[in-house]
Amino acid sequence: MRLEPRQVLAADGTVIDRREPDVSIVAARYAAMTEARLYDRKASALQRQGRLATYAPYEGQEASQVGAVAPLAAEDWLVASYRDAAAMRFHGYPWKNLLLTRMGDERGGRPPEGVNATPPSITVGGHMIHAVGIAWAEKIKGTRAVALTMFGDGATSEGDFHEAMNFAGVYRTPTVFFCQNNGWAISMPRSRQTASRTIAQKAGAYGLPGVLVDGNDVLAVEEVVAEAVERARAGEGATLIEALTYRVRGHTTADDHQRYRAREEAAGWLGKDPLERVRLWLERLGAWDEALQSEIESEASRRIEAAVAEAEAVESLSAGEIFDAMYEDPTGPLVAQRRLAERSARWA
Amino acid sequence: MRLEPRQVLAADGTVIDRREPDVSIVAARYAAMTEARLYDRKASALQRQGRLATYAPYEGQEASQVGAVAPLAAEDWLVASYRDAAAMRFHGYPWKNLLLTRMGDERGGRPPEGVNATPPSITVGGHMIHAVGIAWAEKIKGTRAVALTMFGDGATSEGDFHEAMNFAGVYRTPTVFFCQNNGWAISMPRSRQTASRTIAQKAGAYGLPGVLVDGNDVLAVEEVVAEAVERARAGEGATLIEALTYRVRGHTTADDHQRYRAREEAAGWLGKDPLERVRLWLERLGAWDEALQSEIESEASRRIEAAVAEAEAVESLSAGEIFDAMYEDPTGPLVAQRRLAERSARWA
Amino acid sequence: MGVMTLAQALNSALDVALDDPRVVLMGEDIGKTGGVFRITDGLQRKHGSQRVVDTPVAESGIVGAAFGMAIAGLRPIVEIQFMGFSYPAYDQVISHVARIRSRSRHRFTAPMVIRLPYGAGIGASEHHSESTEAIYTHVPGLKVVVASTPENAKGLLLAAVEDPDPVIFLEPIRAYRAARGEVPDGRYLTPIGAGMLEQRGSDISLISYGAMMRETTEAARRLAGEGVSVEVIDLRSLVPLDADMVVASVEKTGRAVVIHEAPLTGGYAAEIVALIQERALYSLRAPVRRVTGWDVTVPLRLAERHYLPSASRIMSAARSVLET
Amino acid sequence: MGVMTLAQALNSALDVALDDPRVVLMGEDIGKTGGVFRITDGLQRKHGSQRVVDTPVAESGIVGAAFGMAIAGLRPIVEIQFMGFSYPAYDQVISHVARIRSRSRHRFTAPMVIRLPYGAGIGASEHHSESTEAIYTHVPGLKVVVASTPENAKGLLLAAVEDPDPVIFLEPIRAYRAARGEVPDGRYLTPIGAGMLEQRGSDISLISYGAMMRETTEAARRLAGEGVSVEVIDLRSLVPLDADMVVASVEKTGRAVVIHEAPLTGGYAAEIVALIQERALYSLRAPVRRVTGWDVTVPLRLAERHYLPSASRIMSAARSVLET
Ligand SMILES: Cc1ncc(C[n+]2csc(CCOP(=O)(O)OP(=O)(O)O)c2C)c(N)n1
Ligand SMILES: Cc1ncc(C[n+]2csc(CCOP(=O)(O)OP(=O)(O)O)c2C)c(N)n1
Ligand SMILES: [Mg+2]
Ligand SMILES: [Mg+2]
Repeated sequence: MRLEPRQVLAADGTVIDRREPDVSIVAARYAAMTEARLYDRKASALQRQGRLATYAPYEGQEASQVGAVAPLAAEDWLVASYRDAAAMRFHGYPWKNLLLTRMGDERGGRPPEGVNATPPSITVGGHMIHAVGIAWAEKIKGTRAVALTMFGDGATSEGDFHEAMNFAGVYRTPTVFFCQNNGWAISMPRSRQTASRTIAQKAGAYGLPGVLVDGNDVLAVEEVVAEAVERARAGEGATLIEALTYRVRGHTTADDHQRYRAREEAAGWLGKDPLERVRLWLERLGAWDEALQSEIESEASRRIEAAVAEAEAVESLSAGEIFDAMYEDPTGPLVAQRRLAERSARWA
Repeated sequence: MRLEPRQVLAADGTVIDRREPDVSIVAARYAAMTEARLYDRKASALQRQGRLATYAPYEGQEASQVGAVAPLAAEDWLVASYRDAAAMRFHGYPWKNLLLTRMGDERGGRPPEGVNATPPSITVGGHMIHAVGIAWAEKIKGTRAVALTMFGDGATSEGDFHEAMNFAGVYRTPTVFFCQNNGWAISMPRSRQTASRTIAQKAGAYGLPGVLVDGNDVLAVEEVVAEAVERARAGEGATLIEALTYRVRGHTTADDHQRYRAREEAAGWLGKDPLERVRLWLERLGAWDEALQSEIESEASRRIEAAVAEAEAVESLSAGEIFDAMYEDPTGPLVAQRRLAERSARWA
Repeated sequence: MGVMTLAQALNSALDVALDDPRVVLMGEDIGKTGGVFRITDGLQRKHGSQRVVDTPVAESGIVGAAFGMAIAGLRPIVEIQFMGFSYPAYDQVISHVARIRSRSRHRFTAPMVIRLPYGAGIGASEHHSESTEAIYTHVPGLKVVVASTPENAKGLLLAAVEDPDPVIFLEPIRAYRAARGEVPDGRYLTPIGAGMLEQRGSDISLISYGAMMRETTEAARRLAGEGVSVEVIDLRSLVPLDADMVVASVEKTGRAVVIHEAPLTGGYAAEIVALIQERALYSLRAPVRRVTGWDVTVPLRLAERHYLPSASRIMSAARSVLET
Repeated sequence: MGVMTLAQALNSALDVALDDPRVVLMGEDIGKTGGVFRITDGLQRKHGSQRVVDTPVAESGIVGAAFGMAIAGLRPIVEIQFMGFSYPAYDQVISHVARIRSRSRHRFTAPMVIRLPYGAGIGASEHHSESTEAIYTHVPGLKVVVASTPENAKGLLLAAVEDPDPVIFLEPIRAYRAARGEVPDGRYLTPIGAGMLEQRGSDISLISYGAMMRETTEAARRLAGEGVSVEVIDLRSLVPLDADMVVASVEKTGRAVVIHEAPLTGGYAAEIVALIQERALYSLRAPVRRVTGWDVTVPLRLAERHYLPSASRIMSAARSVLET
């Protein structure tokens, strides 16, 4: 296995060892990453104001998230986690839904019809095998759809990661395992999570290819994912991708990361900012200036603010409605309990 | 990783590429394997007579079982499975106890004080992490004891295998993971259990060394285990050993293996019999003849028959006694239930 | 129509279910061997190894993958070899299978069946005799049914496959071959949520399910011989429960015994007793008694008989209820 | 002696427990951060990273490794971050931790503690509000205790560590900082198996545990204002249960409400009701009522208030019991 992560754009915005990328694509990714960052900041701010419950910021991981879903077609599936709001958004899962979930409204978990993305997984590890089952079903149904699942470095320690990878290997399901190795699982550094040198090399245990990529390089991420998606569509099975990136903020808005890591560590990673290198490259080509930046930002902000307004306009579930989605047809006890709950709500 | 399994004695009893082994050791291993085989046959026969419940025969795996425990000291731990009766016996767990468990008496699970072996694991997968915890405890206590755990090829698919290996890697626990790859997990051939070429290579996912060994070659098995035990004792951490062997009989006495595998397959493996090659070598050295064989067998049979007699002389647990080992001090409801159970037993 | 064992009835149900191209069977050794209990015998040969899938030894993976399939529109039926091996998959069941509908407000659902052979009495090894239905009946979002006869085994299994929600399907191991009876051909559904009034009576209600129906009806038969008029209920569906049937019965008889083989403390019988107490307290002429397994690990073969409720234990509980 | 929060009391208990060189703490993020709820704050610094061990994200591994340590003579105390993340370890708990004593007829034992922060009411994400004690109380071989005050939190935890058998230790998340009270210094034990008669009364018994004690005592206070004489029991230990205390109370009052936040069906309240019904039926002047969470997935923050039993729901149940 290659131990050097795949790169297209170096941190200083220069292209490494290949033909220049397509400007319009790069510009689109830049716009998406900008929107992602603005959302992340907005959500963090909303949380501080008490308008969201907790929030898991992904700052620093925008390239991984945008790059991971860029190669997916609409019929492909995304099975992602609590920190993957940007990836989900760019696979069609609305900001509004993501906000609703974070506000504490289960209707966030219901994306529009046609969006093939499951609600963000809150448990660590359990969702990867779902992407195996989904991909397997698509194979059985004879579609060309694949499933991509996103998870962290910590998630690879769960037994379910192992079973998911093993099933994908045995049944050659069209699954892409996309690990964002952001260096930390809450307070646990990657080096203490597992004694293997890389996460990518774990693929070898399942007869699957493992790929290491610079997770802060959106073009490189997109490239390796596109290759994995192609492999999957061609019936050649699954791939494990390890995107090396960094969690710039705390684990969630409730976490104080200064308790367990040195400030300097983050500083090093800030120099590898996923947006900056793209901006530099675009600027060098004359495809970026301050005016464009403002335009991108105001467009993005408009969308984000609209989503916030929409989400906040939703009336929270009534006492009766919490009984509505347990079964297709509520059972007898649920009907009775619902009546009681509505009565207490009226009294309260 | 080496893809050629380590060998000392070839199937024809010739020594491969190294100095000749010590005759007295080889003779001892031959005697142990002979006793193991006789026990296996005896237990299978007892089962057919209805004197045991079910039994999981290990014929063909005697070298793996005898070789795996030969390097262990008395204070080392063995954490093995339902098919590892021979390994357990040669680590001090009496045949009598193994028989009792198979007869359906929980007192089989209580080996004599000083025998550091846990009762055979019936669930697949869950016990490997126990060997990690035990080894870790010994490390914390500052002893030099190691823990060896035995499991099958099928067991490596369980999530608990992964978590056990990962913990062993992270904490460098003095654990030896000994996988008897006998080609089958009930009706599932090894090739469908996982898409990895070998089980041994799975060690790479945890930063641990993986070793492939001819599991029908008792001297080779003993050698690789001795190395792994030394590594563990020296504080260098765990090793995964894959012993290539073959389950000659059905999964258990209740299994009809002709439903899922061709007779010819077994035939090929019979030519690699773990006892025969040792016998040939000993014979060539003049250290074996028919008389010796009879002597070994009658000694072994005597021990086995004595164990059978002892086990069958045990009176089965009374109605009251089933309440005796739930807690150190039985709780109130257990005391009351015990009284009821004793009363019903008197009536029945 | 034909006489079948319970095992054969299940095989027939699965065969019928596989007519639906969305149905996929998954489990350890369910292919060529037809499963530990031969419930899937011949189905892989008939329907192919894409539809009847042998899996690695990984229960969480099996249930999790089946769950993914269900989300993507298939109707998986999972076999776990023994209920005692379902625990590695418990997280998948409680955290995902039972919740995807509420988590996604109906957008994604998990119409799948998890088949669990359960119960003691065959002298099996440790973990092979479990009856831990209580860890499933307590989970909102699941349905839990228990077969007891060849006929309801087939009908309930086909109903479970058609159900839009996940169903935990318990199969009484010791009835697999012991229970024989007429089983209709083809497709028919035994409704989930409806109990079965096995026998009408007016003195006492015996309430049970699954494998314990045999001892329960045996006790009823013997009590009848003593002149007692016994009502017998086979719950069949634990969630949702046919509470009205239970309550109506106890309102009539005023006395009841609830029977299961799971341990007493926190077993499902407690829920039945609580229900009776809540809705029919004033009809009760004596405390409802629970006859259950003890609060111990199910003993191995030689002491197993001390564990399982026997017809005579049920009878003596019934007598004491009748005498108070 | 000093005033502490429940969280601080637990921290103090762990600190004391670590005096025993056999005690090892294990869990995710329990080291430098001191755990999600800071229960282990400062302990790694004080006792070293060999005794207070940060683990990978792998609950089955944590419990399984701790179990191995216990077999080999240590006394591990495991922290699972939230009860909702304990399910991946359920197999280890039910198949091994709870059974090694019976499997080996006392030769090997698992004297270990599994700490589970539990309960709703803090507006957390999905899976962070679970109250699934019923899946543990049904397992023979385990003890299950629930802290409710700083004082009993420390005393019960120290008793759990000394217990020769495995203890599931439930910590009420919403009381971590809300509950404050005097806590003795050093080592003291609150006996496992003994309930706490919080308040004597003669008209009705309110029976609960853990986080719901707050709403329960609040309801009792308000009912007292209406002239009702309320007896309040904090069970503290679910297994083994102080059945005599419960029965004696209901024999006196003739009326009872059992309260917990877990869903109704198959919740532990059913066991309490069944017990009362069995041993005190003739004292009952009205059906015992259960006030519990509903049979739904605990709602997220915005609708959570519709789920948790409130003091007024308890009161109205109590009133209806008093009126019948
Ligand atoms: C089964 C389970 N165990 C523990 C947790 C608590 N938890 C939430 S996130 C997290 C760390 C995950 O780290 P990683 O997989 O690297 O993802 P990241 O947060 O870095 O994106 C933990 C332990 C959980 N949500 N689920
Ligand atoms: C958790 C669990 N799942 C399933 C089983 C049923 N089972 C018993 S042995 C076995 C196959 C194990 O194969 P392998 O690990 O290769 O060991 P072998 O039997 O070949 O020695 C299975 C599936 C079990 N005992 N435990
Ligand atoms: Mg991470
Ligand atoms: Mg095998």
